[in-house]
Amino acid sequence: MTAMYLFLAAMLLPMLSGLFLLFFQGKLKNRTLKCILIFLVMALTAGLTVRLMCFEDYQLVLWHLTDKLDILVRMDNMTRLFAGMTVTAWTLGGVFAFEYMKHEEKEDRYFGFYLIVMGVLIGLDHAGNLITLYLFFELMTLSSLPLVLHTLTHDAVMAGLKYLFYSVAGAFLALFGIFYLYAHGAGLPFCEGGYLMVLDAYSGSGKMTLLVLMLMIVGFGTKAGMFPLHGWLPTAHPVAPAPASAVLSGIITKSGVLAIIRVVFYTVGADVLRGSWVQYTWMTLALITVFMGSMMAYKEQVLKKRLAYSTVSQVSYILFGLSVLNQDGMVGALSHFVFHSVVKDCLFLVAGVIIYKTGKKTVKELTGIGKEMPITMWCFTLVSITLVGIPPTSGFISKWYLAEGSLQTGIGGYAWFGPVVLLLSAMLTAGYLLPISIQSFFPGEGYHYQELRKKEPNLLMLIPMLLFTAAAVVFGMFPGRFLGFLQMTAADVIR
Amino acid sequence: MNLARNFVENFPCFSIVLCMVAGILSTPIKGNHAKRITLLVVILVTCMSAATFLYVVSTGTSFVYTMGKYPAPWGNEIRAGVLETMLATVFSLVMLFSLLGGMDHVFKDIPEEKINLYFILVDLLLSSLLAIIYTNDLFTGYVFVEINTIAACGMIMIRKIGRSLVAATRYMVMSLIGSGLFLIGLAMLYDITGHLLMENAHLVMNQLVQEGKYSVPLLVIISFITVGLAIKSGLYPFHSWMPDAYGYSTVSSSSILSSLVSKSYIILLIKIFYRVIGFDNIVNSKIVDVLFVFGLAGMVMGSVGAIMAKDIYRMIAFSSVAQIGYVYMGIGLETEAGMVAAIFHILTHAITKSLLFLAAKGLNNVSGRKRVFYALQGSAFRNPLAGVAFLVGSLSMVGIPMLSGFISKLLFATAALGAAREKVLITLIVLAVSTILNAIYFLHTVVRIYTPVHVPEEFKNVHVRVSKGAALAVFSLICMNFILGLLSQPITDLIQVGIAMFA
Amino acid sequence: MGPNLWANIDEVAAVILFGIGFTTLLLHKNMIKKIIGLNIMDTAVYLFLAAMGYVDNRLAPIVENGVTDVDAYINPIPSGLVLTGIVVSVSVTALMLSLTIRLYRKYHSLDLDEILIRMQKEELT
Amino acid sequence: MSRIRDNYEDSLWNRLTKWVNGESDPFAGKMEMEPLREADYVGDSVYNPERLDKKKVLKYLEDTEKNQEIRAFRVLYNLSSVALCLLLIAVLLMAVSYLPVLGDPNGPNNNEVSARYVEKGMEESGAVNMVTNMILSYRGFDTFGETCVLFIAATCVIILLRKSEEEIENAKETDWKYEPKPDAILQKITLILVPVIFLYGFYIILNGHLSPGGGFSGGATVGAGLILYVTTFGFHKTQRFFNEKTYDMVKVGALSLYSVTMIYYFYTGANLIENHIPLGTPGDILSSGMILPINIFVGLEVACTMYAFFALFRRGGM
Repeated sequence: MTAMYLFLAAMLLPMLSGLFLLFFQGKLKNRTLKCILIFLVMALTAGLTVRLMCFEDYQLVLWHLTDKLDILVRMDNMTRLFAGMTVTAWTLGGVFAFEYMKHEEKEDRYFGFYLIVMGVLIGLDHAGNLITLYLFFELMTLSSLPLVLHTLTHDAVMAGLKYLFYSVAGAFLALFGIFYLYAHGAGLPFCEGGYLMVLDAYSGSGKMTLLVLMLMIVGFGTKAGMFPLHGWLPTAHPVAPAPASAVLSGIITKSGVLAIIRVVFYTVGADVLRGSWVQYTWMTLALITVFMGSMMAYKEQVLKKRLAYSTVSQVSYILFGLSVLNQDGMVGALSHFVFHSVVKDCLFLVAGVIIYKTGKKTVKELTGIGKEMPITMWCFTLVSITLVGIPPTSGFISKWYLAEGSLQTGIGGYAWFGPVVLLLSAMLTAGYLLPISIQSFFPGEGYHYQELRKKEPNLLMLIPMLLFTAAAVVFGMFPGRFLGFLQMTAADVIR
Repeated sequence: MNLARNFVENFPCFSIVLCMVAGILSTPIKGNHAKRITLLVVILVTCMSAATFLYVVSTGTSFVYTMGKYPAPWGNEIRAGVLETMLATVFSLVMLFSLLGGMDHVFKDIPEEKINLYFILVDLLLSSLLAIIYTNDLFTGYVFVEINTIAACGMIMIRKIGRSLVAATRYMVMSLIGSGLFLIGLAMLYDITGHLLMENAHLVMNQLVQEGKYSVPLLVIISFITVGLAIKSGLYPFHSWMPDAYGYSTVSSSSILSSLVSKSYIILLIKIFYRVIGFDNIVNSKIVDVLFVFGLAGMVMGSVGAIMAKDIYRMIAFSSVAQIGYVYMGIGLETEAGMVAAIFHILTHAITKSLLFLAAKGLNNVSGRKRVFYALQGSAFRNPLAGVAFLVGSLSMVGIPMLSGFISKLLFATAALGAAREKVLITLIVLAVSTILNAIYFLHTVVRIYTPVHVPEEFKNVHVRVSKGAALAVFSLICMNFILGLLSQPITDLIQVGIAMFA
Repeated sequence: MGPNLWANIDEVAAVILFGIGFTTLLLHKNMIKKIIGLNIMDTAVYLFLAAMGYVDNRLAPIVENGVTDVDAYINPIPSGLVLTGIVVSVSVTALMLSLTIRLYRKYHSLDLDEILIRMQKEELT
Repeated sequence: MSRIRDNYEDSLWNRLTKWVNGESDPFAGKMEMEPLREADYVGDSVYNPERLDKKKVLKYLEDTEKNQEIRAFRVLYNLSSVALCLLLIAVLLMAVSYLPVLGDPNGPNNNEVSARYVEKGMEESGAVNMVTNMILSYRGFDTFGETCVLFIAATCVIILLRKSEEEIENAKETDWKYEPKPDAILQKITLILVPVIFLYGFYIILNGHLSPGGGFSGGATVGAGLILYVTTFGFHKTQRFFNEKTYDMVKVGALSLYSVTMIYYFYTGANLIENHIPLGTPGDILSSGMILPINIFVGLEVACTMYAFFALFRRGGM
């Protein structure tokens, strides 16, 4: 019971305070006080979430929607992982935004929706069955929309609409999968390893079920920017304010991943898919996305857009790790989820700092920027190395596990093809990230040192970046216990 | 039945006649008094229907009320079961809220000396709705369908701008065609059964079907009655009058028309299916498949029309075309689950559509009465209540959980999965497509009214004062929407009970 | 065709009239002709009902010198239905005619297509 | 050797690449959803997107006569209408040919229902005319509804056609037809005829339960008398004894009394309470309980409505 109240508090506190902020826009004149209050709300939420994570696994019915259908919350390792990551990244992004949003107007609206989305995401991470998941998924789409079209320029609105329609279309593809499974008794709560194999209703309509699963994967994959419906990512990220795009690609894209995990490993069970055409299609799509995303990022000149493309490719690493349907792949996927969130948050924050301080957007302009803001660019460099996956950084570990998992599948081509693509894409990653740091530190001739002046941002912006960087590195150095936790989780869901 | 009946059982009859009397008495008086009388009557009717509903639920059986001293098969009868009373309650509630919400505009749009006539129309419309819901006699059904049609036509054309006149004419023509088919079907039905009361006709009908007599006329009768009522309720190929009729009449009219009138014919059709012809016979005659096909077509084409629409009312009207398609699709699934879904969707649509119309009116009030989208830019900030109402309505129509639209979509989907094998896949696909189209046109409107970019200068500081009645109406419609979404289980159970009572 | 086509010759006439009236109402563009079609259709239905109610060599259902015997009189119900139908069609015809008058006053045409075109023109210019 | 195709923009490959790059927007431009751009502004007033298709529509509307498609469509339309008519008739004939034989004493509709009307009708509701029995007492609810149909149709006609007083006044100068020229022959004959017509109409109404006729037909006759009078003597003379106020009063009075009677009848009948309406001896003029008064009410209402239809159609007021 306490768990329920705590959960409700953790979910509703940010939502309500966000709504409060929206209703009283601009009423609170004292900006410092406001920022402190917002920070307190986020910190409190984070604390509550952590407290929730300390509970034993539980399952709570919030509301009986119909007889067979409940609004259900649940706590398990997956929830712990995602909720923990969410609140951390969200709080840090918020802190960063305190400084960044100074040069955007209507910051109250931004923070209001920021808090609302935080609450929704906590609900999403705790969702205990497909309907609850879907509910929070839609709410997340709708409430994160204002973050994208914050600036209300024409491009922003168009990008927002694009984001909205891709997400909604994907969600409805998934919704009818949900209805189908529900009619086959899958309105039931999640359970590790899924239960569709044991449902007698499943027998007979195997083909249909596979088709429906494919639809659900594609549908939820939309949020994760998987190939056929990835288009919204590179459009939406550049127009959003930097902290928003940081959490967009760091957390919100991952909610698609969470949804796919819940469907595949907690509802139908991996065995249903293993060896079916769905798995192959899924792997193929993931690999296509990985490669294509890196290529696009390599060609792209606008920094934030380049990062967005790289998100497309990196999130598909995770999807690929899931699609191989074995423990190592799972571990790789989950670890990559954490690492990529950390890294990509940090990268977008750096991009934000650069825009905030110098207003430079394209890569060419960044020559020598490392001289102006060394700490920032050092963070950038370190996390880039992590993302590329050079040992001993954390990216290396996750990619190692991914490759291993792909090798274990023993599916003819894929077993080898997967790692090759991953490797290629890693090189491309190096190709599109490292040059930035290099030319930013070694501008070469033509750079006028006399007009060089320090532009380091203040602590509000530095601390989040530093923390993210530290996390990225430290995870790489001492991954032991963390990996143990992940292996335990993977072992639960894949037998 | 020689035992003295409970006094509550008089309420259906009273509510019907009360509305008529109110309409008659509103002839010589001023508009304001007529308005008060009408509101009073609608409230009374709501209370009485609710009381009857509780009574029927408590007794658990339907009851028959002989209009006059002669029992069936000689005299007229009305019959009140769970379903009828529930529908009557919801309909009168929606009627009340539509009136409250649009009252200011009624007084704006209609010349002052004709306002009492408008309320006459409203009263008689309500009485005919109730009679259609309660009737147990086919010919009574026909007579009140006519009253319903004429009253609806009057409510469209009372605002004498060109479009509403043309719309009324087209509506009238379509409905007359429907009535003609319905009437000839009725005459033939009487010819082969010799009864006009539903039960007796049903008995004879079963006999005939068993003996296999009159199979050809039976088929023709079924198809004529069905097609007639389908035309009157605006099923897809016959929807052409809808956009103008809903889009250009005063807002109360459009919300009442779209949410109640077109549904009442569907309810009569369902009653005839169950209580006269027998659902098995209906299924055996393949007529429901026709309904199914046209329903699916309507679901898609209505949404496409709504996407193409450049003006918010036409968009909402086209979405009603789509929703009626949903209802017929549910009927066409030939399963009881489908029927439950259809009836639940009737309730959902009644509530949501009136909410949407009121909201749209509120929005274009603060946009210089312009109806096209570009004028509505950011209007939700100028009229927050209407904005919220439109948001809730749209989300419900799109099918976000915890709102009523989601439940009806869920019911439809589950019903489809229980249906005949060849219908499952196509239904799911069309449902998905139409839902996505719904999302497209509703959400882009929501985004538009909530993005205050390039707000035209003249609208910058328009702030409309929402009257208490309108606020109350909108608020309670929103609440009903949430109630249907959150407490759907008992309602669906009651619908099932009601359908069971039909047979 | 079934066995009773010639026996039911009145009803045959009725349904042919019905078809004509129906089509005129549905597809003719001229309002007045639409209304004529409507009346033909309704009249056809009355003919149908009246024919249906008739029974060979029985009297109209008005008791004459106290004879109340089933075999003496025809079935009174169809006559009642015809009466109701007539009233309904009178009302509807009046309504349609007044609508036509209104439309003519506004658009100076009876052709529904023409009216639609003029309506759009009027709105656009 | 690579050369860019001239219509590279809409080539399949370009579309594919655009999609892959996420640059293609499947929604933009396809439907009414683009937010306003600065370019869309003309001065400070809102740019009106309709202005664009306005010309198109107008052009389309202009050349409807010459428009080939419309021509073709109309031809097709006529053909299809004939085809539909024939199809409908064929279906109906099919049905009719299987219907029970006409005039057959033991056809399905000569069943216990009509039997009871015929046999018990007279002593149960006291009228000699069984049709009147049937429509006014057995199936009284239908007839009540039917009267309401007439009432609401009259309301709609009033909504559409009633003019305000000054409108009528204005119309007077322009239109001389409102007041007919005094014509001696016509007026004399009318003076003779109208009373007869009224008399006959009231006779039909009052004998509705004894002989063919009743409220509806009698009312129509009386209405015809009124119409004849007004066509001869014009509205001024008519308004001396029948103007809008009388119309309202008569109609409302008749209908409300009717509905009161019906409520009483329904209530007592359904609750099996003895309704103290004396039936009298069948065949008398004062017999058959409530049927006679109902006939009178209906007759008054119908007469008023008929006259109202005429007056509104002709002059937009009474």
